[in-house]
Amino acid sequence: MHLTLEFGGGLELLCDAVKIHDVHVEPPVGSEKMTMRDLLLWVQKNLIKERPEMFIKGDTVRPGVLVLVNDCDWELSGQLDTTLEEKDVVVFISTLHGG
Amino acid sequence: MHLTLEFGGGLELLCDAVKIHDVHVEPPVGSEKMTMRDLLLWVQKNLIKERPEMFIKGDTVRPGVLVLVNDCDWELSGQLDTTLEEKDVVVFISTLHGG
Amino acid sequence: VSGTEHDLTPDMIYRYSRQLLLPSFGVKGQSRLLKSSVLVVGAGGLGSPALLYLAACGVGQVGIVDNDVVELNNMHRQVIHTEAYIGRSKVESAAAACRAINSSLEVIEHREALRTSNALEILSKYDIVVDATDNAPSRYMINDCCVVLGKPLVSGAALGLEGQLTVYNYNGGPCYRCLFPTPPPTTACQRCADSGVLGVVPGVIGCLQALEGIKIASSVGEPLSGRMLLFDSLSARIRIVKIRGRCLQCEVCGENSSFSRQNFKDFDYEKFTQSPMSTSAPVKLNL
Amino acid sequence: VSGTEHDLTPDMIYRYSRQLLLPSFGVKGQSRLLKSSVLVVGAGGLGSPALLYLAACGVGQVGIVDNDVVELNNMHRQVIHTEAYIGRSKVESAAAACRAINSSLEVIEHREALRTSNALEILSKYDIVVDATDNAPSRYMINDCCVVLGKPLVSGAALGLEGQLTVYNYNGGPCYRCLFPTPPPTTACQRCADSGVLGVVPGVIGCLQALEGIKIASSVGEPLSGRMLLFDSLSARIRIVKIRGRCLQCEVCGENSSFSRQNFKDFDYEKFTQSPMSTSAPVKLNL
Ligand SMILES: [Zn+2]
Ligand SMILES: [Zn+2]
Repeated sequence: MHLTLEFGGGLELLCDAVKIHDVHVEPPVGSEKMTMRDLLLWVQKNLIKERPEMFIKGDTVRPGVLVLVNDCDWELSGQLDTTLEEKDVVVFISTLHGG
Repeated sequence: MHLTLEFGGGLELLCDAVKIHDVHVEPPVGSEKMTMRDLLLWVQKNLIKERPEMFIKGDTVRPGVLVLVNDCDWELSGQLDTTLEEKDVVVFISTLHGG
Repeated sequence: VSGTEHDLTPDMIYRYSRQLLLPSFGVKGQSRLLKSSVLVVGAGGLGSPALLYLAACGVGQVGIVDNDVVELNNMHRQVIHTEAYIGRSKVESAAAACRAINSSLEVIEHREALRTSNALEILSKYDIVVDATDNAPSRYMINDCCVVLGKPLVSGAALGLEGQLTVYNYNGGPCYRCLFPTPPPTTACQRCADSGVLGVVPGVIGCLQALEGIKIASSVGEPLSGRMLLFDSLSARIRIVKIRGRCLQCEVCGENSSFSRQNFKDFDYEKFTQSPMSTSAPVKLNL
Repeated sequence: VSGTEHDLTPDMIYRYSRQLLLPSFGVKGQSRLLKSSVLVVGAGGLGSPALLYLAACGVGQVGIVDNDVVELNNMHRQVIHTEAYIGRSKVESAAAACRAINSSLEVIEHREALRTSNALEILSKYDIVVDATDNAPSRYMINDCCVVLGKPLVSGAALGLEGQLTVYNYNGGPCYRCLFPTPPPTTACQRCADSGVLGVVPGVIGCLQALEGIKIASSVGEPLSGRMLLFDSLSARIRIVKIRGRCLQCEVCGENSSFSRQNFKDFDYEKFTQSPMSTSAPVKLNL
């Protein structure tokens, strides 16, 4: 499955300062679909190069990170249970406080 | 065929000041596909309520109007010959000069 | 434009004529704007353009809260201040600039830090609040105060080369805590003083904050509630995304929340976010 | 930040410290910015924020061309001017404001209308041109002059509740005439004076023009060339669309074009667009 993953608000610094990643990801063995839960594990393993605690806390993203699937808050699509489809765009963005 | 048509830069004033139109359009009788040439005729007949010369000149849009098919200049997709597909978004926008 | 009822003086008609000409804004929008009051918290990078445009467009009253003084290292982005004001109060400087561009505007100066002890009293005097602060505890505090008082909150942020914008607590929409119930780790709460910011990035976001304030005050257009604008200046990409609605379980705005004025006054926002409201010493550059 | 070679004085290091801290901008970006010169044509609604942010961020030289005087009905959007300057030259007013926020900046005042007779000489002194004018003939003239001189052009426009932005003639990208070879009918060339404009709309576009100028001057990021930003303020929608590349048949920048300095000087832009460069008498409001 081909996905576009984008990191922003400083999260790109955890993956070699690269904001946009075009990736191929396969559903876990024995599963037909790929969920956001699976994707988080994949990202943690394959893209996050440093300070993983700035991305993950427990089994989900750390507080202050917004997750968007096709420009839509993942809270609206089922959060960790969101099923991903071919060519989906997933954005991970850290909320900013500066001004 | 379902299309979303958007008018901006003042062109919305030609269609009752409505910017976004969700429309159903069928290819011309005897044709299998719908082109931008067909759509322009349809828009002129069905949406433009006043001053058609502000929208059309000859068989194409008047000078100063940009046409975008799925956020891409129609010059890049074949202009009048661009073939439309289900759920395409077509934007007609007049260039602005103010400041 | 025909002769309808309105309160505009001939001077106002001349000053705001380019806005009165707009069919979808017009006399109605301008009259509503002139009757409204907006508080801008922070006269820094975001507050500078927000205040300039709110003052210029004809909002009735503009309030400014800030406790800082103007410094030379602010001036690459805080364009409301001039060098002549270095060392003086940002509120004094910003208020003078607002009055210089619009003498018919009422400017209210709050030369103090916004705290739980004074926030309820200050915010209650305004229709709309603009969050132009630079730290996480202030953002939670302003949000909670807006929820307690029922005020719409135009929230902008900028850091590095990116900016974010949304409207909270508007017309049944979400509040800041609906999106961020748990504060981020302190290491994720960087300030412009620590991490830097390209000056024009808060410029863009601050202008957009003024726009959202104007839309709410004049009841014209669709405010950015339930949506968030994400701005990446380097790639010139702007996304407007759909965010969650009001959270029924929100501790502050949720259905069963009992968060009261007294709870607000007693809440320790610095402890909650484990980070300070006041600016710490800036990073030393060793060039 | 370690001790690398640079020309920054201690004062500059302090003033621009928040930009020097940015890894992707830093000393290199700031040094390039300080060595660059930008001309802003028009000190009005777009020029006001563009000039403020270009002056603040540390461009080396900023030039301003305009022939107008400050009027009260400009002030709802032209936030660089104060009431004290009503009746005086916009260039004088804007230059004073730029110097007040950054005394280390060189500001060059061109208190005259830009015409085919002086445009080549004026534009040739700058690295980058910002089109902040308000009429079609000026836009064609500035474009053609930039093509003849090989200067990148940051073009913004605002009217009513909408704005547009792109970069022309940059790095092999299209020019204004590639997109608009034939001028629009005069009835489609409305000005803010005729149709009105919400003050903060040119504010947003002008800030974005400053940003594009900064990106080109500092060689940081991807300028908005071959793309156009379309801003609809009421619905808070922003589209960034892909536009055509350089047109091989373009009369001015095309492969076989013979458009020379002399052709430029002899070209009648008011006749070509059938509309005047100078502002006509404003619409009377009858309230
Ligand atoms: Zn809430
Ligand atoms: Zn060209």
